[in-house]
Formats: sequence, structure tokens, C-alpha cells
Amino acid sequence: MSIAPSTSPFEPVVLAFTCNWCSYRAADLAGTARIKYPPSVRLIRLMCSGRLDPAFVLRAFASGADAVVMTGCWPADCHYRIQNVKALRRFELLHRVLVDLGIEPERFQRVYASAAEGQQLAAAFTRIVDEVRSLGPLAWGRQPGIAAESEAPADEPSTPALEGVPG
Amino acid sequence: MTGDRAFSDDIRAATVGESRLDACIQCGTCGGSCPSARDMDHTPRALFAMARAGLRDEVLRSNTSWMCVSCYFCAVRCPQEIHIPDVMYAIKSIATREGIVPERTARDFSRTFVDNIHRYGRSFEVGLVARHYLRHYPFRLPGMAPMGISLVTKGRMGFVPHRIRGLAGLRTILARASQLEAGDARREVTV
Amino acid sequence: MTRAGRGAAAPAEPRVGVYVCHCGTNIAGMVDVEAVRDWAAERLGPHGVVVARDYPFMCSSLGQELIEQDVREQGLNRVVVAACSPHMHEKTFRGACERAGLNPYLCELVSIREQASWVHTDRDAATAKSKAIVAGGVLRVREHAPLEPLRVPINEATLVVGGGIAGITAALEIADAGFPVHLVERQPSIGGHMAQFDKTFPTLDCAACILTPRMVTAGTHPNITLHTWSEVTEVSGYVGNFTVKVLHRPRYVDTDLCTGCGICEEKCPARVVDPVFEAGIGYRKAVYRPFPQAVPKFPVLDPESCIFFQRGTCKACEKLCPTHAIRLDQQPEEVTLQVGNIVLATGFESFDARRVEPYGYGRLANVFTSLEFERMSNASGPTGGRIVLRDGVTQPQTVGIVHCVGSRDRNFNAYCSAICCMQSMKFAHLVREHTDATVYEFYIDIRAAGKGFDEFYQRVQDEGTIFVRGRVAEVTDVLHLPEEAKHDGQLIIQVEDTLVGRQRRIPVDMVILSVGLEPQPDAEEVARRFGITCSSEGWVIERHPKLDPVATMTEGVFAAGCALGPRDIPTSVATGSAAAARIIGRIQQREMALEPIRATVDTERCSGCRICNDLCPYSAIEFDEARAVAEVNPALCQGCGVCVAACPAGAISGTGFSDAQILGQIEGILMSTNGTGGSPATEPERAVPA
Amino acid sequence: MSGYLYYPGCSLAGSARAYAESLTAVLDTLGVRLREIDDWNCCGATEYLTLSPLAGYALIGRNLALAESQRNGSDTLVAPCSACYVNLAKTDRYMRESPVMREQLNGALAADGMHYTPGAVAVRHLLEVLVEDIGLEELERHVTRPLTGLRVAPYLGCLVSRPDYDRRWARREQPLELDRLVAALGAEVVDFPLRTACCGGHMTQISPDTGFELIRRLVEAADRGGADLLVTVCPMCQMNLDAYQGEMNHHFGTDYRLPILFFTQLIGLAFNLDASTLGIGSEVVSARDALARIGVEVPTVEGEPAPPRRAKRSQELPMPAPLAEGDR
Amino acid sequence: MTAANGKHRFAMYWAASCGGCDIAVLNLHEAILDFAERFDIVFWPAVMDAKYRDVEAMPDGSIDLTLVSGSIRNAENAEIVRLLRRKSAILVAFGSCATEGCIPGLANLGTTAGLLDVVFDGPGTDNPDHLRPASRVAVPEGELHLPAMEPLVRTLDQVVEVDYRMPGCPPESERIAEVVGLLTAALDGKAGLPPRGSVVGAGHSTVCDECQRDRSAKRISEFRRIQQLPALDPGLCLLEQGLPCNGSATRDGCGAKCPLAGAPCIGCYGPADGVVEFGARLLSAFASVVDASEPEEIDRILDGLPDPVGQFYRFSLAGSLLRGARAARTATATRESAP
Repeated sequence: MSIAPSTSPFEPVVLAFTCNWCSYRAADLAGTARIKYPPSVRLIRLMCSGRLDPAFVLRAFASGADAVVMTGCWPADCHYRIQNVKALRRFELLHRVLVDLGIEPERFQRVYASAAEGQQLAAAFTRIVDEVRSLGPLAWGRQPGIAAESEAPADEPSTPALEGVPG
Repeated sequence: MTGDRAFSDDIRAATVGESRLDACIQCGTCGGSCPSARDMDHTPRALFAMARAGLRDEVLRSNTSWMCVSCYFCAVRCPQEIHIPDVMYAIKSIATREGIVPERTARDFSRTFVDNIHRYGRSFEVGLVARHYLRHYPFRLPGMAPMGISLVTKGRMGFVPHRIRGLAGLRTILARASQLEAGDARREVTV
Repeated sequence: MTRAGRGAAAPAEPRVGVYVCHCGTNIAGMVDVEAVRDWAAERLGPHGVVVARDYPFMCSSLGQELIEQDVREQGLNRVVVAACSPHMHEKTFRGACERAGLNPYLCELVSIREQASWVHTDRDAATAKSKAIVAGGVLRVREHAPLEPLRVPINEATLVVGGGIAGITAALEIADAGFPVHLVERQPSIGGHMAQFDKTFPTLDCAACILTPRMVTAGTHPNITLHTWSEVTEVSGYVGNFTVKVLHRPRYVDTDLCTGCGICEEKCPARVVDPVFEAGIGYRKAVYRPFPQAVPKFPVLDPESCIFFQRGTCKACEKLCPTHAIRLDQQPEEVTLQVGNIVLATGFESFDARRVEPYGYGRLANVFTSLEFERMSNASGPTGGRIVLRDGVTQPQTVGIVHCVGSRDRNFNAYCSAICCMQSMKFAHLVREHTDATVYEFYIDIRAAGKGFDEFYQRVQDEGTIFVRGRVAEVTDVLHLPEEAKHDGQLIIQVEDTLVGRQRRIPVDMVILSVGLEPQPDAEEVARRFGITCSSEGWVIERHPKLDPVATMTEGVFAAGCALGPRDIPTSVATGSAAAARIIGRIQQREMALEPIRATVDTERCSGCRICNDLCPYSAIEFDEARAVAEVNPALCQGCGVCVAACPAGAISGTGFSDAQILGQIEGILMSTNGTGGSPATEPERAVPA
Repeated sequence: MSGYLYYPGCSLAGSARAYAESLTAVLDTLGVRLREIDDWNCCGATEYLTLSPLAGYALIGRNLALAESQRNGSDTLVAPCSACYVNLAKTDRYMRESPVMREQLNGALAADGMHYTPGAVAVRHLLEVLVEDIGLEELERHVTRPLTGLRVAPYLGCLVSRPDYDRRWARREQPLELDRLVAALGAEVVDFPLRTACCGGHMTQISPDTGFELIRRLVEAADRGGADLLVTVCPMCQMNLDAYQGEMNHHFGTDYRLPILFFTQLIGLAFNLDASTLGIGSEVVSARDALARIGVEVPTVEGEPAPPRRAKRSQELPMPAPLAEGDR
Repeated sequence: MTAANGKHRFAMYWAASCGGCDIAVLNLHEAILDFAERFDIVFWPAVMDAKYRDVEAMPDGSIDLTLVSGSIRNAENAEIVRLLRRKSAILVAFGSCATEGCIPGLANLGTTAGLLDVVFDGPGTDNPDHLRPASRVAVPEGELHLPAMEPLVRTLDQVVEVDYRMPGCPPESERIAEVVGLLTAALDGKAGLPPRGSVVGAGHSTVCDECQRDRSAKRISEFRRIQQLPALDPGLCLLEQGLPCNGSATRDGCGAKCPLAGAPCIGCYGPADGVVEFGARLLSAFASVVDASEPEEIDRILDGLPDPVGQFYRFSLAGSLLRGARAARTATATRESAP
């Protein structure tokens, strides 16, 4: 359980996109029922998971999110009939791209939650936060280039290593 | 008063798997279903109420858990899906740990049974029944004789117990488990 | 900011006001509202925040005036309220802005109650998160543009699905207000479960006596069209303008000619058990009217049991019908209706008692269900109101009534079915009224929380009913000898009398299982068809459980009666009227305002790639072949935003949820909150492993 | 297929030898291979869990570990004894569910260099294997001596369909699988509502009065149904009903003589196997008279009269249909 | 500032670039003569000898028009573009490398060290001592200096402010002519300059706008490579034939040459106006029209795109949110939150 203030040094930031008709209301329900989940989860409301533009996810990661969750109606229960299917298609392709860009698969997940499933949604959030906490921060460090730049201001040319150079 | 919690927490800790004891709504389905209810000084339902009230001593001294036949009627009928037989095992094990013996016959039967396992790795029916009856129903032995004889003559009672090869290993496993349990119990109780 | 981050920046330089609500202690108890206020004022200044305030109850008139005053005096052109869920008070605060002359859509309500104070336990973390949520709101609202609500016309006609007491009530209310209603009922007659009952608790007035007049009125009302023996097969469109397909199953009777004389039923040689209306303890013919007061009066012919349909000969009904109204070649027909609103009053299904094995229903003859007993005690029922054992003659000397069958039981339904306690005590009364039997009630808790309910409990006790507190463990015909020898042939109810703390075995002649209520088996499917959502059990979810208990999440679709969950007759009637009132109000408005959340195409930038053309389930996207551009029809668009996210040229934008608004919110919500305990976590952890 | 792993349990090596012999004979006939787990130990019945749960589970765990290590192709572990079955199934289930259990039990097993991976073997009761895997059709195919005229009470007792940790049984209190099996053998199934009632378990040892009443109830119900004999699927039940029947009679002053056979013995007879290879004759209450009926050309109608069924009166109210598998 | 001879002063520099952009300019053919008429070429390494010190000597802002092609890969690139920025009145990011990073930008998928390993220890390279280029190396004659590689390939506008962007790999010569003409006119005072920061030499919609192929509502049940097609339908939209064509999201201006020739658009003209992330637009568009609802089926279809990043980010990686220098800065920015 990571609901209690965690002793772990690292607390991830998880951005969850919610559907106005199901998961957002599930989150409201979790609230009304005082069901707890980690504060590191932050919600953004869309009208439908089908509105989730891959650019939003990329922007979230670029702006410091350690994980992004796409939540929406159960298949076949979409408030807009079949639009969550389009969301699913984009999710699958975007997931492949993110993995190719070196982001762990656990950092981009999808969760189904009907308006009645506050409990389940909170549980999923808790689980995801636990997973991401054990992954650690989104490792820009895995790309030394970016790391290096983050240390040196962009306009100072930095020097590559000299290993293996004689003399 | 905090005493209440302490004891039911103790039981919860000693229960393998989830006890769900707190979920009991005192409906009595367990007591109504129990085939040995009439031998119990309290119905299971009452026992749980007592446990939640923190009546540690009464619960541990009650023969209820010792009269459980593990028929699982209560378990499958309980509307709150409380794992009643497991809770009974838990209560018995706590009592055993604390040397409380509300029901000598049942306790001894279990002991004899377990002793045999420690001796041979298998149960030894003749030994079991003989020892048990000698201790508790000597008067019944004669009445039992015909049955015993018939069982023996029909080759259903071997006089030579079978001893498993891995007995030594088995004993180390059981020893280790008991340690873990003791350690575990302590840890859980002091929670 | 990236190139496009500021996509469509708002004209005037944003002047944002931030208002943090305490909601009494609901928020202030877990979130340091002053800290949030100060942080917003300082850190969000650069983002246009010119004033930040906190107030105990922002939704109070004083709280709202605070906003109005600032809009006027401080020239605010954007407002962010940090309080509860927008589903709670969005309208409230938009109203405040509008009164102050600010376009209501320049106001954003962000939730720090449902999303922070109520779901977290660490004050620092909850406060930090609240700051981030506010920042998200501010950076979002910067990108808001003034909008006008969409107005859609409301079709006057209403569809009511389900002809039980709730549906009938809704239909009558609307029809009496002068508007047309289509009432669709699956069974041959309207009336629902109430028509099966004898008496109603706690007043004991006769169900038929109070229901029949309403059925008749509904059947003859000029504004009500009955579609019995029918089902809704398809629903399309949206509030104000639904198109509904209704399938009329063939009655094999020409209703224009039929006089309802009943000769066909009388002459029909096929007699079968009626599992529906008679709950399986009575019989009907193959061509039948479920009960004498059926509305409409026309019979239906059931091919399953009809000798002609099964063996090809008979046609007794056809031959003997005085008006030649029998039509054995009748086909199903589908009608299409245009309606503005819909009421779902699809009711409940009784729990199948056979599922509780230890109670022996289906195995032990003299175990009955509540519905069987309702029919038995009903004067027009199979026994003419005689309370008898399965043999049909013997009167029981002792009767045991078992509560909570299939309810309050995690093996079946965890919920309380609400009506069983009262129903069971009604049975006890009826048994005492019809016989001199001893009656036992076996209960876990008596739930008599209703007007006159507890008084009824007292009354039944006074009548000599014996109450045993204990959930029945099993019903058996196996005796414990010798003490039970004398009870051979009887049933034994085995139960723990929890007030005595002892197991008891009580011999009875008859057992009545007070079965719980379940959603209709096809509830999920129906919900899908009408675009609404059900709870995990299958009950319709209200828009708001307290404040909007008869509306669903889908505009224009309402629910009433037991479709919403187990409830008694008065509550079913009340919800029926409530749904009707909501709808009548809308019809009288003639049109209604909808959120202006719609997609629009910038045809200059559209290259006619036609990626979006196939994405809209409402076919709101049309392709203009001549100009080779896509266009969105705002009347059809529902605002899901799928096409917005799909457009490769970025030519489609969505009002209310534009890229700029959402990207702004992302930036804000991820903004560092100066690590007051909350995330994003602070430097050391974040430092990149070398 | 590489057959089934087989855990006989102590009784089958002792008092229930007839069960062991008959099931071996029957499965041979059906061409089903059993591989007995080498050096298995007692499952502890309910007694070990009573004194020290964790050790009790470790005791059972050792058998599971052995099974896993001797798996080689077959992943189903068959237990003919209901107590053994439920213990093995329960331990596997709890290890699957609870990381703590997994860690602790494997910790204990490690003491002797053993380890069990939860779910490595599927624990199943012999009855369920016969009905589900082999199937009644296959059984019927091998029936060469239909048990025509024999009236049998089918008795499962506890622990097979209840608690049913792996949700294998549609009904936990009135399952009809054994009824169907008996019927498939050509015997007449008597209505036996107590099919899963308790046989008393160890109550004969710790509370005889209760034990005897529970036995009496079963014997009496079978007798009422007009059964020639009763079949069980559990050594404990057989022991209680057979060996203690005399004591029970003595206790209540009754004189029941209800033969108690293992269902595998009955199958064997229907397969026309030699009674001796089925361990018949080892029962305390002799089945001789009952079995005399089999094979004798007696039309079923002349069998003992069925209990009088009340003539249907026109006023009689219809009964609800029995619950079909499809019903929710 | 105009030279005494009335000509405008022109410079062109190649940073990390293949030289294709320079050739594209020379491809003006005869027009290059008019160009020479109007401009004094003060600095253009690709076509004439020039010394950095000459540029340094020029007064700030004295170059009227500078085209910079190529992305910023090493210290020299960065240094020179900063120098040119100081000296130039109008600085144009010229071609895909300068505007988006282009092929060199793909280096941002890996690490600098990894890159060097491939080049200096890869197959066919005999480098027993595993030597690596270093910015300073001591040799008997003294110390040699080499421009250091930068950790990330950057687009021009990530290093200096850019007045105009001209996309294309390379930009089409006709468009170059237009732009040069336009800017000349402006420099001559005959016309106003286009709004600063805008994209020049390209359209405001996407390639589909210029592509004449027949299109209908899209549903893709299979992605294929051209050689997997039984026969290419000459008239039908390539995407509808299953070819992953980037035209729908790629800025127009090229004249849709590739798709019209039957080759899927690879997206060298970059995204349309106001697009946040080019790659995101492409993948969202492709995914939206995948004709499947079940995860398994969707996966099957997506398997037809073996290298999604290559497909969607071929030109824009260095400018992208997750692999661009800007992303790195944002990412670090969010960490500046120590209490």
C-alpha cells in the first residue's frame, strides 16, 4: 500500500487522462466514498479517451511526468458508442513508439473504469504508482546526451571523453 | 477499549489466508449449519462476537473451535465469505501456543495423530485408535473389539507402521515451519 | 513554450482570479487553503493571476458575490475556482461570472475536494497537489475563448420503456401535461409486478384496486400510445431528437377486430404452466390474457405452447373467434418513433431461489417463493386466495418465512433488497388472515425504515407472529430421530436463534422464501442500447445519487422505479413522477442549452486527406467533394474530440477542450510546487544516476 | 498422455486398501496411468492444522513439492481421499494467493532443499477426474455388467464439492455428478438428499454421541430411500459409516445393515471385474446380499418398490423446474 | 546594409549537412546569374573559399541575408552560427536539418559514445587501439584541436534565434527562387518582409492538398511496403493502398512529387502550421484509421510498421518533445524544485 505517505525517497508524478463520463466520475466517486490513492496521481479531464492526442502524452513526459495513464470506458461501454476503440488504436501505436524511444512500457498504461468503479480506479492508481516508484524517475539519464545538456547550458559546447586516446 | 482490537488482530494474524472476521454480521448461518453445534459451548457466531469483544480467555477456553469437524458448510454458506474453519484453526493454534486445553479429548486425538506423523511420516491407524481409545474410552474398547477384529482380519489394519525415507528431512521442514510460525506470531501480535 | 503551445492565445492579456474554497472542513481539513492561495498569487502571477482569495464556502451567495465583485472591480477576464467537482458546481460559478458580465465559459472549476482532500491522507502532499491542480486550471483558462451555449430543439414526444407502476406513472404525468407518450412494454399487458400482488404494505390496500384504474387510464389516454408485447431494438440521435426503433412481436390477433371477449382463451385446448404472471404455480392457455384486468384487453398467442404452431393442426381459436380476429400468419413489425426524451422504467427480476441450495426450492415441494405466495394469496390467483401446500388442498399449520434470500449475501447479491422485510411481514399478516397457522419470521435485521413501517412490524408482532433472529441455514425434510419422529412429512428449518445462542430445528409445513430483487437479466445490454451506464450489479447509475436521482449521465435519458435499484411502490411512483416533471419542464422550454463542446474544421488548412471522414459514429463529418475539404455538422457533433486528435494537419479544433487548453493544463499540473512535501519530488531523488 | 500423478494418502495404504485396489483395477481397465508420488507423507488431515497451521501446511507442502519434482509431463495430481484432496488443493490455492504463505512455506521446505511453485500441479479429486476427464460416456463403454436392479445411495460427503477452492463444481451442496455416474453403471439411484452431509469425521473419536447421530442420519436416509448399499468417495466416510455402523446401531438400538462401498468398487463390478481384485469382502457390513442382486435376471420393476409417489391431483400446484446449468 | 555596388550581401553556411541544400541553391540554373547580379557572396564555404576570420571582421548585422543549412552537431557548428547570427540581418534556417534536425538528428536516438563506437570500432574499421577523436590531442608538433561533438544534435532555432524557416530536404529550387525573389524585393524596399519567425517557401496545408490521387474515407487493414503490393494503383491514394505515406501530415510546397511518382511521402517538409509534434500527428492519423477493434487485430495491423519511430520521426527527432534539446531542458526545468 502506497497510500500512506511513502517512505520511498522518490515519489513519482503520474498524469492520468480521464473520460468525462466514466473514469472522471469514478474518480469523483472515489472522492465521495473517501477511497484513498496516492497524491502523486493528477487528473486531466477529457470528454472521451478518444480525445487523447499522442502529443498530450509526449508533452506530459517532456514536462516531467514519470508515467501517464489513459483511462476510459470499458470496451463497448463508450459514452460515444465506439470512440474508445480509436483511443485504443492510438494507445497501442503510441506505446510502441514510446518503447522505441527508450521509455519503459509500465510508464504508459491504460485502465478501464466505469462511472461506478471508484474503488477499482483507486486500486489501479495505487498499483501503477507502486510500479513506477520501483522503476524510479523517468531516466533522461539513460540518454547521456540529454543528461549532459541538462548539466551544461546548451550554448557551452561540452567535451566528449578521451578514453583510449594515447598520450 | 483497545483490548478488543488486540485479540481479533491476534486471531487475524494467526489465520492463514484472509480471515475476514471483521466482516461478520452475526447472522448465525454458521451456527445454524454446524453439524456439531450441539457439542459446542458457544456457537461460532457467538465465539466471533466474543473475540471482537476482546474476551480472550473465554474464547481460548471455549471448546467450540475444537468441536469443528471442518465440514465447510459454514464456509460456503457464510454471506460474508468468512473463512470460518481457518479462523477455528487459528484460535486452536493460539490456545495450543498458550497451553490452554479446553477440550482434552480432541486435543489429544490431534496430538496422537501428529505424534505418529513425527514418528513415521504417515498416520498409523491402529496405533492412533488404540492409543486414543485407551486414553479416553477404555470402556468402549470391548465394544469396539468385534469391529477391530473384523478390520484386522479383513486386512484393513496393518500392525507395522510405514516409515517414509525422507523422515529426517520432513522433521527439519516441520521444525523450520514451527520456528517461522512462532517468529511470525510474535511479530504479528506485537503489531 | 513550444511553437504551438500558445496556439490560439486569448485576445486581451489574461487577468485571472483564483478562488480557493474551504468547503467547510471538507477541503480545509486536508488542504492548507491559505498556502494554495498565496502560492497561486506569487507563483502564478507571471501567468496572469492578479487576485487569489480563499473563502469558507465559495458556492454560497457571498462567495459568488466575491467573484462578481472582483470581475467588475479588478477587471478579471478569467476565473479559476478550486473547489469541488465540475459536475457539482460548474454551473454555479459560470452563473456568477455571467452575472458580472463575463462570458461564463471563461470560468474554470477545478476539483481539489474529490481529487485531493477526500482521497489523500497527507496534508502536505494534498496541499502540493492542490497547488498543481490550480496551476493547471490557470494555464488552461488562459486559453479559454468566449463561447455561446448550443441550443437544440426538444421533440414533444417521450418514450417510456417499461409498463410497471413507475412507467405508467411517468407516462400519465407527461400525457396529462398534454404531450404525447409512447409506452413500451415487453409483456402482453402493462401493470408489471404490482399487478401480481394481492395487498401492498404497510397499508394493506389491494394492489389491483389502486393499480387497475391507472392502467385503464393509461390504456385509454389520448396522448398515450401503448406498445405492449414489444421491445426497443435500436436508439440513435441525442437529447431532444432521438430516433427509436420498436419491435412489435406478433400477437397473432388483429387488435382492430378483437373485442376481448375471451372465447379463444376459453376454447384453447393447450393448458401450460404460466411462469411469468402466475410465477409458475398457475396455468394459462396458449392464447391468453395474463390476467382479467389486462391492458390492453387483447390476448396474445404463444407459438411455443400453441398446438397449431407445434403440430400444424387445431386452429380452435381461429375457427371460434366471433370477429375472426385471429391472425396465425401475423409477422413481427418494426415501427420507428421520434422522441425528445426517454424514461427507462425497466424494473427488476426476482432472485432465482433455486440458486440457494440449502433452502431446497425446487427440491422440497412445500418451499415457495415470495412471488408464488403473492399469487397464492391473491383472490384472482391460481388457488383463489387459499393458502395451501403444494398439494393444493392442505392448509399449513405452521409457516416459516425466510428473509434475505439472495440478498445481503456475497455469494449472490451483497446489497439489501430493501422491500423483503416489509413484504415478509405482509405475508405473515396474510397467512394469519387466511389461516390460523403459526407463523415464524427468520431475519437478520428488521429494516422497517419507512412511513408506517415500524408500526406494521409492531402490528404483526401483536398478531402473534414469532420472530427468530437468525439467518436460516437450511431447510430439510431429513429428521433427527428420535425426537423429531413426529414431524415426518414436515419441513425442518435449521437456524441459529442468535438471541438464544443455540441451534434450533423448527418444524413447519410451509416455507416462504422472501427473495431479493435483481436487475433485469439484460440490463447491461439495455444500458448499452440507450447509451447509459450501470453499476456492477446492473442498476442504472444516476447522474447524481442525491441531487439528480432520476437523470442518467446521458442527456435526455431518465430512469425511474426499480431500474435504479430495489425500492418499494411509493418510491417507484415518486421517481416516475420526478422523471416526468424533469421532462415536462424541458418540453415546455421547447429547446435546451447544451455545452458548446464541438469540433470545427479550419477549411484553409484542411487538405482533404479524409483521415477523419470515417471516425464519427454520429456521421457529423461531411466531405465537401467540390472544395475537397471536410466539415463538421455542429447539430450532429457530440464533442468527443476523436477527429480533433486524429487530424494530421491540425486543421480540426475542439471548443472547450482545445489543444492549447489541454496542453496548458498539462504544463500547469506538472508545474513544480516548491516541494512542500508533495510531488514532483525534489532534486536529490531526481538527480540523474551518473 | 503421461498419466496422472497419484497421491493415495495414508488410509488407502491401510484401512481403505479396498479403495486403492479397486481404483487401480478400474483405471487399468480404462487405460489411465497413475504414477504414485515417491515417498509421500501424511497430509495431516485436519489434525495438524489444529495444533500448528504453518507446520500443517508445510507438511502438505512437502507432498506438493515432491509432486512438482516428479511431474515430468503430467501436471494433474489426483487424490482419492477427500481430506487429502482438500488439504493439497487448499495449500496450493493459499500459496498462489498469498506471497507471505509462498515465502514462509518455501522457507520451511528449503530446510530439506525442497521448493514448490504454486500452481505447478492441478490438485483434483478422483471423482472429478473420472467424471470430467474420462467422462461418463467412456465409463458406459466399459460397462459389461450393468448393475440393473441395484439401488444405490450416492454419497460425496464434505470436502469434494465443498469448499471447492478451484471452483470446479457448479453446485456445492447438491451436486449430481456421482448420481449420474452411478446411473451410468446401470444402477438405480435412490434420492439421497444428504449427498454432501457430514459423516462425523473425527467426531466418532472426540464426541461419539454426535458422531453416531451423524452416521445414523445418513444410514437412515439411505435406508428410507430404499438403498441396497451406499457408495462413498472418501475413506473417512467409508470408515465411519461402515466400521462404526455396528456401534451406532448399538447406541440407538437400531439394526441397520447398510453396506458401504467405494464408488470405484461399484464401477469395477459394472466393468465385470473380479470382486476379489476390487477388495470386496473387506467391508465390515457385508455387501453379499446386496450384490447378489447384480447380474441376476430380475427386471427392475420387481426390485424393491420405490417409495410411493403421491398421485398427482388436479389441484396440485406445479413444481419449479430444477436449476439448469445455464441459469445464472 | 547594402554594399557600395548596390548589391546585397549574402552568406550561406553548412553545419551538419549533406550539402544537398547548397546544391539545391545552385540548382536555380540561369536564375543563379540574376542572383549573382543582386548579391555579393561574402561567405559560402560550399562554393568559394572563405575564412571565419573574414566574417568576424565584418561589422555586426552587415550581412543582409544568410542561409544556414544543416543541424548543430559540434562546437564549430554552434560557434559559427552564433557568429553569423551576430553578423546577419536576416537569418534563414534553410532545409530540414536546420529546421528540424533531419537525418543527423536521428543520432539523438542513441548516445554520442555509442555513435562513435559504430563509426570507429564498427565492422570494417581497423582501430586496434580503439582510438576516438578528441578535441585536444598532443602530437610531437604540439597540440591539435578538433571541434568537440555536442551531446545532442540540435536544430538551428535551439541555438540561435531564427528569422525564417524554409523546410525541405532539400528545399525545392522553385521555392528557393521564390523566397530569394521575395526577400530581394523586400531588401530593395519594393515589398514588406513576411512576419518574422514564419515559414517561407512552403504552403499552409499538407501534401494531400497538392496530391492529385483519388481519396475516400480511410480504413487501413494492412500496412505494406511498395514491393508487397501486387500492383500499384496509379490513381489511388497511397495510404489507402496500405503504403505508409506521410503526406497527410506533411506541409505542402514540394508539389507532392513523391506520392505523385508512386513513392510514399517521407515527410521532409515537416509539420503544418501550429502543430505541436509532427510525429504525434502522423501516428495519431495512422492509428485512427486502423480498421480493427480488438487488441490482437490492432497489433497485427501495426506490425506492418516495423519501425514506427523511423516512420514518424525521420526528420523531426532533434526537434521532438522527447528527443529534442528542448525536451531535455524542460525535463531538467521541472527538477529545479529543491526546497
